[in-house]
Amino acid sequence: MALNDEQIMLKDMAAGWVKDTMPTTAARALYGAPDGIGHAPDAWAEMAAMGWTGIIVPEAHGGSDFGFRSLGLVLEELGRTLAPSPLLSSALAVSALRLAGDAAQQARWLPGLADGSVIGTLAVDEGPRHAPLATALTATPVGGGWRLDGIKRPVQDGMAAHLAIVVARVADGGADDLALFAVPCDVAGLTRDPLDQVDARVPAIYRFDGVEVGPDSRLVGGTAMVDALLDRARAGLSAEMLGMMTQAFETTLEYLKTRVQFGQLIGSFQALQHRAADMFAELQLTRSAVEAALSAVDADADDLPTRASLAKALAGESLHRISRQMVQLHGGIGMTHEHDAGLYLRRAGVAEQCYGNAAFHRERWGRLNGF
Amino acid sequence: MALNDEQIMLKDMAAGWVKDTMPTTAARALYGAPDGIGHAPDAWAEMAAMGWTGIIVPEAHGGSDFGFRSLGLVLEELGRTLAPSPLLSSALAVSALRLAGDAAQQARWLPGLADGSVIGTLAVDEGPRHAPLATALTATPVGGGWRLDGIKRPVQDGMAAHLAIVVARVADGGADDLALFAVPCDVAGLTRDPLDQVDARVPAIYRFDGVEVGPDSRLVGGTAMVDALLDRARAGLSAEMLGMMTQAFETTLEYLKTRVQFGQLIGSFQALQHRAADMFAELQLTRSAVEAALSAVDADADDLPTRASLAKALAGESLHRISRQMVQLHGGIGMTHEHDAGLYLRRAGVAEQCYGNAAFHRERWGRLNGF
Amino acid sequence: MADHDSTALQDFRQEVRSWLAENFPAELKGVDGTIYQSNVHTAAADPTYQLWRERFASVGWGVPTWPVRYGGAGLGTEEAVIIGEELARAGAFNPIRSFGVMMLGPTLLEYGTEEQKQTHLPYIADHTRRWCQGFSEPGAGSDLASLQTKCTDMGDHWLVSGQKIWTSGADQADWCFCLVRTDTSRKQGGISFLLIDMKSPGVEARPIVLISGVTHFCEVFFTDVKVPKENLVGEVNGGWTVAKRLLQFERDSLSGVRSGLGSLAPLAHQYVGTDAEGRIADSDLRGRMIHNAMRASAYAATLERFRDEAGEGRGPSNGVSVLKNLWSGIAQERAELEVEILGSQGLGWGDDSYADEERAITRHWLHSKAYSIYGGSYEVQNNITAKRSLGLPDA
Amino acid sequence: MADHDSTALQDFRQEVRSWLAENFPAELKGVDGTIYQSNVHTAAADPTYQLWRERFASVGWGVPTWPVRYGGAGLGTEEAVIIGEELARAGAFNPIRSFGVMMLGPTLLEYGTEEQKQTHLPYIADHTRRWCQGFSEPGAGSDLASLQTKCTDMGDHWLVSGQKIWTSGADQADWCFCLVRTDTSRKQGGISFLLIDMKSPGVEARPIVLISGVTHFCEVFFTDVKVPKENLVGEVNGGWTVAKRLLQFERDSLSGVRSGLGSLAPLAHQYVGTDAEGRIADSDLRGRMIHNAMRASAYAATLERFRDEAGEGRGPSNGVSVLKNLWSGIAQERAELEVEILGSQGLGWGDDSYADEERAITRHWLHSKAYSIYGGSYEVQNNITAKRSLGLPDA
Repeated sequence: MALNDEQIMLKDMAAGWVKDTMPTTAARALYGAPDGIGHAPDAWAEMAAMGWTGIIVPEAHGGSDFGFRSLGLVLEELGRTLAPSPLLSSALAVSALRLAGDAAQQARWLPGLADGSVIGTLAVDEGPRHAPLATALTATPVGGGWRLDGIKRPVQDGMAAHLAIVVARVADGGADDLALFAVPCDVAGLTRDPLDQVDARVPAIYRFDGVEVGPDSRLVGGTAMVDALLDRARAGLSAEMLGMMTQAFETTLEYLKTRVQFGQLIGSFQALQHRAADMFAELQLTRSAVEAALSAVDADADDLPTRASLAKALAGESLHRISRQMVQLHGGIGMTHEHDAGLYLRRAGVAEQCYGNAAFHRERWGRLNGF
Repeated sequence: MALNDEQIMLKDMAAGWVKDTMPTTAARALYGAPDGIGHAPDAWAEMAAMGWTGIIVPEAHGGSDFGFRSLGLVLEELGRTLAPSPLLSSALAVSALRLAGDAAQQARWLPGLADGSVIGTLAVDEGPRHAPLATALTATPVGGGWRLDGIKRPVQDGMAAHLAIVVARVADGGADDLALFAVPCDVAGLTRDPLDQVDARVPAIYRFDGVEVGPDSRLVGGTAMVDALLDRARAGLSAEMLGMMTQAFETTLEYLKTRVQFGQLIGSFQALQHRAADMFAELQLTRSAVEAALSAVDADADDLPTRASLAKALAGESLHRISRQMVQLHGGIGMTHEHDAGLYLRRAGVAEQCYGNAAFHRERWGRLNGF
Repeated sequence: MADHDSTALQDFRQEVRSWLAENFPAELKGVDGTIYQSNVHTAAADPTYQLWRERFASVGWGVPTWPVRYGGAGLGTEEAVIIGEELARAGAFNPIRSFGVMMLGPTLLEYGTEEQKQTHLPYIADHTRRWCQGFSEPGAGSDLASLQTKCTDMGDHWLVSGQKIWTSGADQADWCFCLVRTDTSRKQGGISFLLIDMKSPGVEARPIVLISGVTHFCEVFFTDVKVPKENLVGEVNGGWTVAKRLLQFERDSLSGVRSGLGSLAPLAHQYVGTDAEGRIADSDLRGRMIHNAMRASAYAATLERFRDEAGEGRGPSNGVSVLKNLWSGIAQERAELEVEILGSQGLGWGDDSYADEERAITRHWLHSKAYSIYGGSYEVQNNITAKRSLGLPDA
Repeated sequence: MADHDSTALQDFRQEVRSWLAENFPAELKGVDGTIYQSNVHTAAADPTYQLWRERFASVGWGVPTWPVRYGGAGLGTEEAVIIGEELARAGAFNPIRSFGVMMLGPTLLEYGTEEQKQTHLPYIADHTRRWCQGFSEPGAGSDLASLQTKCTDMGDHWLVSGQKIWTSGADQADWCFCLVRTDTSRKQGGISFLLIDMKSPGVEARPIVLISGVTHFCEVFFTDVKVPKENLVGEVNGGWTVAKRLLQFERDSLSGVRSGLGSLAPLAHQYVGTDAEGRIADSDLRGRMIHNAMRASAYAATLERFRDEAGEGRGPSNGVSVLKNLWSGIAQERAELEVEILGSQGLGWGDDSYADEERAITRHWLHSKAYSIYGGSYEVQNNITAKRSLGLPDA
């Protein structure tokens, strides 16, 4: 589980770049941006140039094949400053193609995903709550290909994406009639509209109105494949959340060491010391769970579902607690728009429920473990 | 909701008597007592002489008819010192006869219950978890009367009781085939054995093996009547628990004000101050819920089920928290058998699960309120 | 409640009921009165509200327990409760709720000179003069007593310079009641309580944008502001005593708010769905909703119990710190549950993809974080409870 | 784990495996070794255990990283881990776990004189001399440094008088390592670390009955006990430094215990039953069980991560305070859940109406309350974390 030399270098590089290029002011600038797409294309180009877009792409297709644990290191550093980027969404498209794409599909999409010229995303949910098994969007055989009808919302980074991996229902009936389609976002019949959200991201509504795609757009696998892909989404998002809560905690700790009230540094008050110690302990549990989930992806471990749900549930619980305490412990200043605490709170709210909230994953973990 | 003069007098009298006659040492003495029946008959006689056994008995039958809220005041004071007494169990038999007994049944039993010469109890559960609807003990018509077969466990104060109000199933099928029977504990075919429990009480296993009772033993009403009776049990037990947690809190608070560590009174440590303040707040919520439930019994209020479940759930949660913190805040000494903290912990464990634990009542409250 | 009225109170209730039937404008029925309280422009622009305010002020019921000579009605607490109950029954609202009514008025009644009472109370009673509270400063949040705003005795007037923050509604207020430092050599003992006209030269209020997007609070800058000598309340350097009393009134008013909130079950049925038995489908969420609702129910019972126990005519008690923390915890948890129920629909900000009701839930969620900060933080309230209610010792 | 072994380690693993196959008595397979640790009489009366102890001691594997000359095996941490893994694989146990091994031994290795090492370490290594820890006193619980047991320099010996409490296993111990006060004018700086033979005249150990009914701990009374001068470890008045190091070893050993606990789901299926979908029928309880089990799983991952991160040869770190508090919280909650699952069957005490397994759960529930008190209370651990790991300032 210890990091190898390449990973240590990657982490250091990411930490430095994020601090210099994507401080929280960068996220803040994207809030009011008219017609924003939820990330900064210039920054994306730099990330691609550093090879981050290719971290999980095989070398044959232009990537470095460093693995998901390495991707997690970068996502964690991005999370620290709430840096808005479609890096995870795009990586999930890579995962879909690696897991379920044939050679032709991989050759068509992976080089562009690796060099950042193509941004990918995963279009799975259709309503306010994460419920992949409730997919209603239909894929109907037509000619040699498929016709897609239905709605996806929210699609993460949906306004920035060029390629969507779409979860569709191919027939009526059981749970295993789900399938994945790789759909170019400029396909005829697909309209998309931005969702103005509390954080700096811009997810989208995708409306599929008789969208026709060729037979080569369908990936292999059914519900289990959707789950495998979603578990990567959960592990990856957990890594970003780990970075968020680590920074939120450190910023708060720093405030406790500098803010004076009643003639004392507030960090000298025992009630706050113990609260900080308890949060630090939660942070430790969460880090372990997140790192284990990322490693389970790379190891193709059987217990990935359990580990992914553990990571996302704990990340949700701990980020919830720490981001709320970040506001509380900053007091009045933490309630103002100009302070970062509110940005962490808002992004936390989104990340907590994305790809299944803590309750969803506690329930899932419980079922997987016979409770 | 304010107490009237009679109630204030009753409460003061109970407080004084309990302190003088039934301190925690009294409960402690009953632990090791061989062939104990879970209470002290001498003390019971004194309670009867003070009229406590008749508090909810109509005046016509020798009681004072002060009501359940008044009974709760006495139970609360008894709870403060963990005084083991069948006062609640016996009062539940009174409630059963008042709610569901005819004139003859009342005339037969109430005078004895009022003067304490008869101790009553409620025999409802049959297994480790509170589940009145799962009653399996059968009542079969035989001759003009009934034959009872089955097991009840744990029957609270079951070794001390002379009269058991027994919940039985009169036919197969639906939920509303439950019925109540008033059964003398010396009836042929009924054997009882004590259960050695962590607290000072001695509940019992009742084995009904072809017990034949007359037609006059059956009370009126079905499942709803069982529920009405149980809600009285819950409100009454909550009052005892309120007394326990109040005393546990006060004893702990006193310790915080006298114990020195690191050169300071430990009650000056802010982390402990805030913990105490949070417990005090919980205590306030619980007191309100318990008093409202007791008053709802007297008012025969439609929302008694909701109020009784609120009271028992909150009493369970708060007693749990406060009794555990009583041990924690006393440190090593709190872990010893000679200190009272362990007695509170052990009685708390029993009271928490009796007549439905907090989870049972949260679930019930949720159902009653459309969740 | 009504069952327990004495004959005199029954008569009074009937009188209020009749008066409301005649005087409360039907157009305002069911309207949330707080919109007029929070926005002076809305209030000024609405003639029906102004009519209602004037009528209500004319009988003194905005401040029913105040003496008639200061614009009140000279009534007892029981009558005041009846007015509140009858307002609710009629779907009406009290048009005269304000900082002035809740905090400054009671304080002036206790500590003000007769001249101060006559100068200010009637305009609080008819709600024609709005007040804001200048207590907090950037360097003194929960630690109020370390405030620095300088107040110098210039012989015929005071000269005030400094900065206040978290001044609710300062941009809409006519006057400000302020804590200022008149002696730098002592902490609490160097503070005075001053009334400042916001139109005085040198006063500037700048709104602060909060995480929920609203601008309820301001920074207020005082630059060499001249204040008449007679605007001092209490003794010079005696402001801390006055302020402590006023803060008790504040906690009193805060602790009672929002005790009655509707069930979240219908919202969950709509967004989460139900299982075969009709229960909210997400059992984990359901359990937490039930727990929160039970605590809210016990909180309502606690408010009632505290009121009953305190009886008539009491001043504020230390129990309000307990109530404030219970309430903020329950209300914040409820706001979190609302957002969780709505899922991604609970996280919208500014466009048409979210219903107004959804966006209101989002904003309220963010705003609710203030409940445990403003009006005495959770930590400060627990310090008060530990020391005053529980008698725990200082370090 | 085994996959990552180097060739040398693979060979060592094979060697251990073969040795165990030949030497571990089959009758002890699956036996809980802690019964011998906690009861000297059980251990003494069981010749098979004694055989196993002697064999294990002969290869020095009870203290594998200690030098061979003190009874150890002179091995590295990786080899020590392999021994533990192979013991588990064989259903065997380490017969030489003790206070001496975990705490006194490492401390003597660092602070003891050569003579002290030779006098004591070999008897710890073969588990023929039992040690107890005389630190806590009635007036000094978490505040260890305020201890009062008096130690006077009599020229040719020390004279010790005072009382210790919470001395685990003192009634079964041969020796005691003690903190005593050699200077009353300073607090931490007046404490010395002394080794006392429990058979010395004037030493008396009295068992304390706990709420769980067991008598694991004692009070120890020292009345004018003569102790040889050479039994002082470290400098006179330098005992606090030695003790702090020893307590780190204690926290280290405590933080790692009981990381792997079986699922409570089967117990709940048995006592609570299941719903139509096979889930534990009480959804409220189920949710809390899942939450606890998830935390236990993350805790196990955290133990592993800390071990990986610390790498080889490290001393104890401050992170153990975090682990101790996480573990005690998770384990106590688990014990509460066990009792809740059992309902009234989880509350038996002393008769035949409860199965032994049920009564064991009850006793463990009561005993588990000690987890957050002994070995440094929850509060003390959080103080350590706040100050040492987080760098928060003193008041």
